[in-house]
Amino acid sequence: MSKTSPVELDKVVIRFAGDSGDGMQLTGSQFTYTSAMLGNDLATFPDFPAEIRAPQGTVEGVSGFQVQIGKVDIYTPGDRADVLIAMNPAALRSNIDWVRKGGNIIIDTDYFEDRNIKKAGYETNPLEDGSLDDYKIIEAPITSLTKTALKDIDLDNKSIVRCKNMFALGMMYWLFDRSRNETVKFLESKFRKYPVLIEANKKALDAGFNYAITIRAIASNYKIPPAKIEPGLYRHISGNQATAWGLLAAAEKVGKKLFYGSYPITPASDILHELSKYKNLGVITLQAEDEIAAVCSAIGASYAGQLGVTASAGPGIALKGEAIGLAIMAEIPLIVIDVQRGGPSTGLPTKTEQADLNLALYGRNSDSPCIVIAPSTPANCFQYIFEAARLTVEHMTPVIFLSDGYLANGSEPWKLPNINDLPPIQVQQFKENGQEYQPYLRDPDKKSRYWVIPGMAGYEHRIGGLEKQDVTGNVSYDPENHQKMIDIRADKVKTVANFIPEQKIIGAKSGELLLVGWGSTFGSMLSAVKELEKEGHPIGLVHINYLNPLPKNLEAILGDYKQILVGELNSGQLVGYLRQIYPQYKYQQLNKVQGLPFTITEIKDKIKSILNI
Amino acid sequence: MSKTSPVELDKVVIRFAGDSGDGMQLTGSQFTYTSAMLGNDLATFPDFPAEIRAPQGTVEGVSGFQVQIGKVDIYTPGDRADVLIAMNPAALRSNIDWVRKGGNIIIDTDYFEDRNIKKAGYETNPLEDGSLDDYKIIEAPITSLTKTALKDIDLDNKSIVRCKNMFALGMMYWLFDRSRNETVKFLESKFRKYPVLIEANKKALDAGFNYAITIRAIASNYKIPPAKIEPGLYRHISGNQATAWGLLAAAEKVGKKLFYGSYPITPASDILHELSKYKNLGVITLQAEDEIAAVCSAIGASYAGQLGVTASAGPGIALKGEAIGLAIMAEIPLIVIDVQRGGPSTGLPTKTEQADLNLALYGRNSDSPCIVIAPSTPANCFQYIFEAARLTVEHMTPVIFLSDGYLANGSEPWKLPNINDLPPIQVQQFKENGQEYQPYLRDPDKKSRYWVIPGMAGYEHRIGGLEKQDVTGNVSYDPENHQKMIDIRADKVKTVANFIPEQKIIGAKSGELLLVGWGSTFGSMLSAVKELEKEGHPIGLVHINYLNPLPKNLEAILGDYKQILVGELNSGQLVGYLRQIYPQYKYQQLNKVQGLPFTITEIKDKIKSILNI
Amino acid sequence: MSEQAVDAPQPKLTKKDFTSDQMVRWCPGCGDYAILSAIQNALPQIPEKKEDFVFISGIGCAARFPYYMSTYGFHTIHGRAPAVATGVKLANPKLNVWEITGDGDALAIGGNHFIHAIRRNIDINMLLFNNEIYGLTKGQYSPTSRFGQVTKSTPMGGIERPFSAGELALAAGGTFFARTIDTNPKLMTQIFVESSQHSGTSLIEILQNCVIFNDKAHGAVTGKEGKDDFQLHLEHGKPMLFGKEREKGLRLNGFRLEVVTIGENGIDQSDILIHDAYQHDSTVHNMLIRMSPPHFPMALGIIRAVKAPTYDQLVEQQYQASVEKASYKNVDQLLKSGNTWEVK
Amino acid sequence: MSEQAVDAPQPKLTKKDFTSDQMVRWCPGCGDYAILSAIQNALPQIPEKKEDFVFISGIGCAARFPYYMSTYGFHTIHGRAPAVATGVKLANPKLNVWEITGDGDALAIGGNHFIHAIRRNIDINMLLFNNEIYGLTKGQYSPTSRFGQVTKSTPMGGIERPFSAGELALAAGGTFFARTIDTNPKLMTQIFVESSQHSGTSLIEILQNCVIFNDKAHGAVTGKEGKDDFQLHLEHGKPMLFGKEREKGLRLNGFRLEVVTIGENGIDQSDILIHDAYQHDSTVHNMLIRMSPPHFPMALGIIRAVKAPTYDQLVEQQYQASVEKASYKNVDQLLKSGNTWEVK
Ligand SMILES: Cc1ncc(C[n+]2csc(CCOP(=O)(O)OP(=O)(O)O)c2C)c(N)n1
Ligand SMILES: Cc1ncc(C[n+]2csc(CCOP(=O)(O)OP(=O)(O)O)c2C)c(N)n1
Ligand code: SF4
Ligand code: SF4
Ligand SMILES: [Mg+2]
Ligand SMILES: [Mg+2]
Repeated sequence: MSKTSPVELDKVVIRFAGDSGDGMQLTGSQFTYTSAMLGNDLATFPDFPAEIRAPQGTVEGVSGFQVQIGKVDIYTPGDRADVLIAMNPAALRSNIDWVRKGGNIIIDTDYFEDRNIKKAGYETNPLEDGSLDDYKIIEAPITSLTKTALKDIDLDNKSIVRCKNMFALGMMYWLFDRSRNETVKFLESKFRKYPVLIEANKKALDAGFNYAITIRAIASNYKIPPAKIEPGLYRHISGNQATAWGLLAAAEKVGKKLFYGSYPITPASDILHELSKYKNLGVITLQAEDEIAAVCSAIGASYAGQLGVTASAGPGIALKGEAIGLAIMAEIPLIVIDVQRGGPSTGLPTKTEQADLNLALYGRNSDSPCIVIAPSTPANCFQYIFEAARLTVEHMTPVIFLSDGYLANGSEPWKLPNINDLPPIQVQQFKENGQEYQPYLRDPDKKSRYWVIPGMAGYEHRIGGLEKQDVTGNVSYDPENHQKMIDIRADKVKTVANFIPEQKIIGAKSGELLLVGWGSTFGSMLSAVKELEKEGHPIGLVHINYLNPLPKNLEAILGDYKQILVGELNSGQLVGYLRQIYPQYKYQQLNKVQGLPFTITEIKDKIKSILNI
Repeated sequence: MSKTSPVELDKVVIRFAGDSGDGMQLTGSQFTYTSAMLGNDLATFPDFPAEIRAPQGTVEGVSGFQVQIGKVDIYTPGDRADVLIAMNPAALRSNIDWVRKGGNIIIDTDYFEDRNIKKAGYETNPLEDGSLDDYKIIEAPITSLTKTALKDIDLDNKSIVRCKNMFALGMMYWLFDRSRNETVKFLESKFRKYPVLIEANKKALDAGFNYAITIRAIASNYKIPPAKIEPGLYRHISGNQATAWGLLAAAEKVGKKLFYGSYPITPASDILHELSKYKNLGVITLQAEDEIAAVCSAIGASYAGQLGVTASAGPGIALKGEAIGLAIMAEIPLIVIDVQRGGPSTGLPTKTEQADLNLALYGRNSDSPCIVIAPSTPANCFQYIFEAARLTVEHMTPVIFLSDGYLANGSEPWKLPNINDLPPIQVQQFKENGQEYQPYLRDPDKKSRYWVIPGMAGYEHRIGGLEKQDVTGNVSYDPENHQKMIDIRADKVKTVANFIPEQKIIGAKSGELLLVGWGSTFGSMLSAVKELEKEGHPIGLVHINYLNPLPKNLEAILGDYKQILVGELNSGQLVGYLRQIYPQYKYQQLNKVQGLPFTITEIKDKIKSILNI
Repeated sequence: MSEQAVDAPQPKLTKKDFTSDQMVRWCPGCGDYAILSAIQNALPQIPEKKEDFVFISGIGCAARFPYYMSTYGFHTIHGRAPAVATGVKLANPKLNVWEITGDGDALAIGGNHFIHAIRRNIDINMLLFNNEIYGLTKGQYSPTSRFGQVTKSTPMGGIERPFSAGELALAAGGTFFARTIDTNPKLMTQIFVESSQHSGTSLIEILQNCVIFNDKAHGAVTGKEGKDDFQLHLEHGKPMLFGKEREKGLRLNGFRLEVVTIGENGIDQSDILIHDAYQHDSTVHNMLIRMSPPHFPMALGIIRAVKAPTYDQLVEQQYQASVEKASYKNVDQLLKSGNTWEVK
Repeated sequence: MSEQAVDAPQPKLTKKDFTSDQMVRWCPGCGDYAILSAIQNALPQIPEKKEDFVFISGIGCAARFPYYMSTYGFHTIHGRAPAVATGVKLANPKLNVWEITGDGDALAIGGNHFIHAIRRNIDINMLLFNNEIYGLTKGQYSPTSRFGQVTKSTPMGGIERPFSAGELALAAGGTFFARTIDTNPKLMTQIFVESSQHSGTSLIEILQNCVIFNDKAHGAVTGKEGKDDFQLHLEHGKPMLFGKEREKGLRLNGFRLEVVTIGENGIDQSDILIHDAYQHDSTVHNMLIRMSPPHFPMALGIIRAVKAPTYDQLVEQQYQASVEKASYKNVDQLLKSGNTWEVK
């Protein structure tokens, strides 16, 4: 073991990149998990190739994983990597733009021969043509070293070569002064039925670690001390998993079983996979024949007294509009999860985009408002899907939940909530205070109907998609009644504003500039605002989770700043909406539609140009 | 024949009401047609019962038909009727609110016995309880008089009673000094295989006419002299028929066959019925298995070189969003007709509403703008659907056409256009000026692709719903390219503003107030503005037909008035859109969501209250 | 709530208990009236509590049905009733779920949900009112309209070959198929009662007359002569006999069915096929479904009723099995399972 | 444009003429490669011009197919390819239209369009790549996955009974059904060529291997022993023989098919059923489609090919008939027909 004491860093961004089959996602997660156990704050983002496996060695087949770890609070996986590990020329080529100038690149030189260099689309060998002069290159024959290290192990060549990711991980562990213990434990449990694989992987891990000490290619190694993290029990969680678990928690709280009707689609499918494991908790998952059947089955389940949920991505959400309208008319609970992705049409299925705010707000025939909320970090998908459940059950109208590919696949450490501390969710139960039950009687505060379900004797009634008469719920073609019901439905959703938290402001409470965002851009916006503050430019940040209705205090907040900048990963959907709701203010825009999150720098640059600093 | 000379009127509103089986639609159309032949200007609107026939004699089963005729220009079927003919108590009850105080009501007293009075929901006989004191009531035993008149005809009782609508029509013809000739001709052609029916109906018509002379219940009869109407060949046309015919004309102009893929739905189905008659003109109508198949078949037809059109109403349009997104991505022609109706959900299928502007603008995943236009009178559906065809073909992107129940079923006289005078429609043909064909090459002015269709040798290429690389059209996941294509698609639609007429202003060109409307409210708005002008209150009217993009001069126009009032038959969709596009102005709203058009009075009252007059 | 009342003795229900206060609004003479009445007669014969009956419909004339029943009811959207009904049944398997649909609702826009519900064998009863036309939208052809039929949307006659609901259902793995007619209240009531006892998706095709847009579409079967010569009332275990004197019957000739007359050409009772509704192989059931006048009678009654696990039962079984295996009993335990770490 | 070139002599096309410049991006070892190659081999054998071939696909691994063909191609949206293809064929009946679809694309979200296209008998060729899994979305079960199969969305095993594409197609009135496997390039090419000659909807089910998510799903048929004992290659007019020495065959036993061995129990050639792909009655075709190992071989080849008018032909016929009757020849004449009046 090296005895030089490592250099201390506040934070560092590391990127793993290799062929889809090279195990980079695993390597990344192991590094992440070990760092979390050491007390670092962190955030990760996997960068998958498009859905189908491309031929080995091509740029299309590269799979990446980025993690930022710190002793300071970490809000994003980082703009650019300080260290990249590239397992072949294609991985180098497609990831080089993600490395900061001056950063370190560790390269498996074994793959840098002509054939693979060509396959990656290079004309000349980048290791020789000077194109990497701006970076610190650490050349290591990772594959052959792994083979050498494992030469005595009784395994076929293919399986031995597969261990090269552990060799790479070992190097990284030395570089960042991390223990190998957690990964060893992991290997022992994962391969418990194949001891030879445990041995091989451990050997590769150790060999990498020792190799890094030996070559000392980097002047010294680094230490990222633990961050100041709130005490508690933690686990690592992705947005899709947090969404699934939040639903489990909400169903338990409501005392209803969870019904999840869905049709697979990237990047929403993992919620289905996750929930289908929890049958013992009473979850029913129906993989429907299409998105329409999915939402309709959820409507049926809600009607019959379960917590009905459906999920999809843009193209599938576009198909659900008619059915969501039915749930709005029937005034029953329904959660619609939209894990947004790049569009329009099939678009960029594996890429992130804040694509569907307009669709959520307006994608139905006629005036049919519903509640719209969005999480803002992978972990808080738990909290906000729980909120979605609370609102749909208590207000008896659908809630659309706008996650996206970045939140869904990104992950971060998550302090486990105490289930008992979660807010209660009250079912709107009909109380017979002398009045006879009628299907469109309403709770006086929330203006919602009561959730009376088949099987309850004496309350038999009929509902449906034709316009309803106020109170009785009978079909009505009466003009005044139609106006009244249109108004009631709008008012009901507006009333929700009385039951959600006020909008919080981060940073300056008034002044030159307010930055406004929603959903998955939170991490970058927060980082940008914090950095600007440090640089002596305090601005305000309002990051909206409750999109319809908007928090009641938002209107006043917007008035407290000289300028307002609205940033989104689309061509301007929130800003258009704000112009409608609060037309008295002027808004500037920062938009990006590239299938990628904002970098902190992009946000800071825009703000600086507005403020002339 | 009466020799008293009739009193001259400028215009009059007449309403026919009876059981669904009483033939009121026919009576109304005959009256309308005769009046048109006499040179009156006019407008009609049928008021159908909900889709299913209700039991005879009930309010739900009443079918109405309203027509306004005039020697002056007529823009609407009128707010309230001057004369109502009510064939039974239910017809009276459900139509009385549509008669102006002091108006005439002709009643078939034969049906005013206990059973039918009860059935209509009256507690007491309205003829006796004083509830009709505000009206001039003309009691006529129409049914028994018809029977008496036809007693010598060899027909069963049921068939004889069916002739009572001709008796009623006869009375109306005398009252308004109209000749029976046209109706006689009609009867002779309609029943040419059943001479006894010709005889019976003619006798009833004459009997009614003579009865009206005899009783002289109304002090005298009236004359509505011909209006000053532009010379030309005219026919009577409804909005749905004009839409169908406009499509025929456009297809002929483009030199492509018309493909119409549709799934029946009220109030759009009549377009399908109409178009299915014109196979000889090359029209293919496909009644698809659902709305999605309908739009997809139209996309396929467009892709293969026909003019692809689909139509539906709100619930069906909500289902087409995903496919419209595909057409936007593929950049091919497609017309989507939305004959809007009351919503949300199944809502009020037979009632009118400007329900779906938001859906047209935003009802798809991700940023996916397309062209949106709306006709504003039944007859100009012809002109605007022709425009839709011109724009979709020349700009290679879908057009959504927002008609509604009022336009679809309403009708008016229509001066036949000279087909040669219709604007040309130019197909975007690829010209090989040395460059090789690539699927996403663009016309430099319109920024549209070229319409290259299967079967053209040497131009084979592939397109699809995944993001396309600029120019080549290959699948591309490149971030910058995605941004570029998002911008190109937006820009392409914006560019359409260079190819549409400027917005016209009616009335005052600047001043106190600008009234803004779109679609089917045109008639009422125009009437209101004309009447106010006569009353000494000139205001401006901007009625928008091109909704996306908006006409280029609109922004400046809006700035020329102190106040802006936006009126719509929904909760404020256009006004929200204007707030987004032109946030610099303040807008006031007039909204009505009752399944009914605006009355002129409603608009005038709102304007007066704003102007304090 | 129903759970508390499980053991309370139930008062005997009557037709009136199933009649709502809403005015019935079909056209005078519509076949739907008779179907409504038959259901209202059938429900009291089904040993379920009133509050456990649920009627789910799509859109169409037929689909207005739930408004006229004083049970729980949900008039949903066009074509999607099977999906909604699937959600209802899974949410509460104790409910007795009826889906009401028309030929357009079930086989045009709803075709996919129709075959998938049947494939899953979810335990619901589907009543398909087949009037071979779109009634509510005023007379366009439907997927069951005849080839060549003139309708509002086919002025020169239809050019699509009609679906057979029964054949489609069997191809989708259907476990129960019955056919009846709106002119035979007794048969309807009986079949409704029996279908409710089948576990799995019961499809009942009702030949229904739309007096307004497709009058006498089933005239060949329901008309005076039709009644005797073109209706074959199937009963499990009974020979396939029909005709005024039950003198005609079906027998097998190679791969084909054949109409024969007893006493003619040496045919006697023993030549006549015996109906086996319970056999899993669908070959004969398909042949019976395909028969129609003028060469064959129309098969009525329960044509197929075979046993197979239902989707809702299998869901319940997996639930039970997973409860036995699970290492955590609630969400709190789940959260704390697996890879967690403590920050002090 | 094609119209002008009708009589120009065509240079002989080769496989290369049908290969696009795009890199093929399926997983190494995916069965889709062999199918692509078989199509590229088949097209030159079909007497059509290159520019008249159009490939329309939905979404899925299979659906990427058009990108690799240098013909006209349209990669549309999930499940809707039959509808798009219908529009294409109606717009220009001269085109030779191929629809490329997967088991999820065709039978889950696209199930309704699938049965309706077949019902209409629109003249397109549907290639259904059946890998019994959702490949593109990484491994959920599909409507053809086996009962009990463990997939990402069925960790405890699937509880839905699979669809048989062929049975569904026949129930929808299918006029052509063939089955082939990705491991037999010759059979594929031959069937593609023959199917293109059928007028009407030709459905070709291809048993395709997804190495990543459902490897060896068809192993029982494609494996070493399977090849001999579990593949029955059907040819019209030929006896249904299979086995290494073609010693096994099928015969009819009552309503059932039975596997027999020639020479055993007195069985000889004459007992063996002769394949009749042209018979309209679908009974035997259905039985053949339903067969699967281990009790039966899997039927491959053209199982059904019957004549019926196609939708596109009928549309054309009505067009011709209406042209003959019409009193107006263009829109101007139409406008002036019927009730018009002159204002002077
Ligand atoms: C999404 C949608 N598309 C179309 C319609 C219009 N529509 C209502 S009922 C119906 C068909 C009804 O036919 P069928 O199911 O046979 O029922 P019937 O009226 O004959 O009983 C149609 C097309 C609708 N309400 N919603
Ligand atoms: C509307 C919509 N829903 C869902 C998806 C996601 N999706 C893409 S392909 C696919 C299933 C693919 O399965 P299959 O058709 O069997 O094709 P394979 O990938 O196996 O070839 C799904 C669910 C989508 N793209 N669009
Ligand atoms: S239209 Fe036909 S199906 Fe509908 S209610 Fe009337 S008769 Fe019955
Ligand atoms: S996932 Fe399966 S079907 Fe898709 S390309 Fe890979 S092997 Fe082929
Ligand atoms: Mg019907
Ligand atoms: Mg598949």
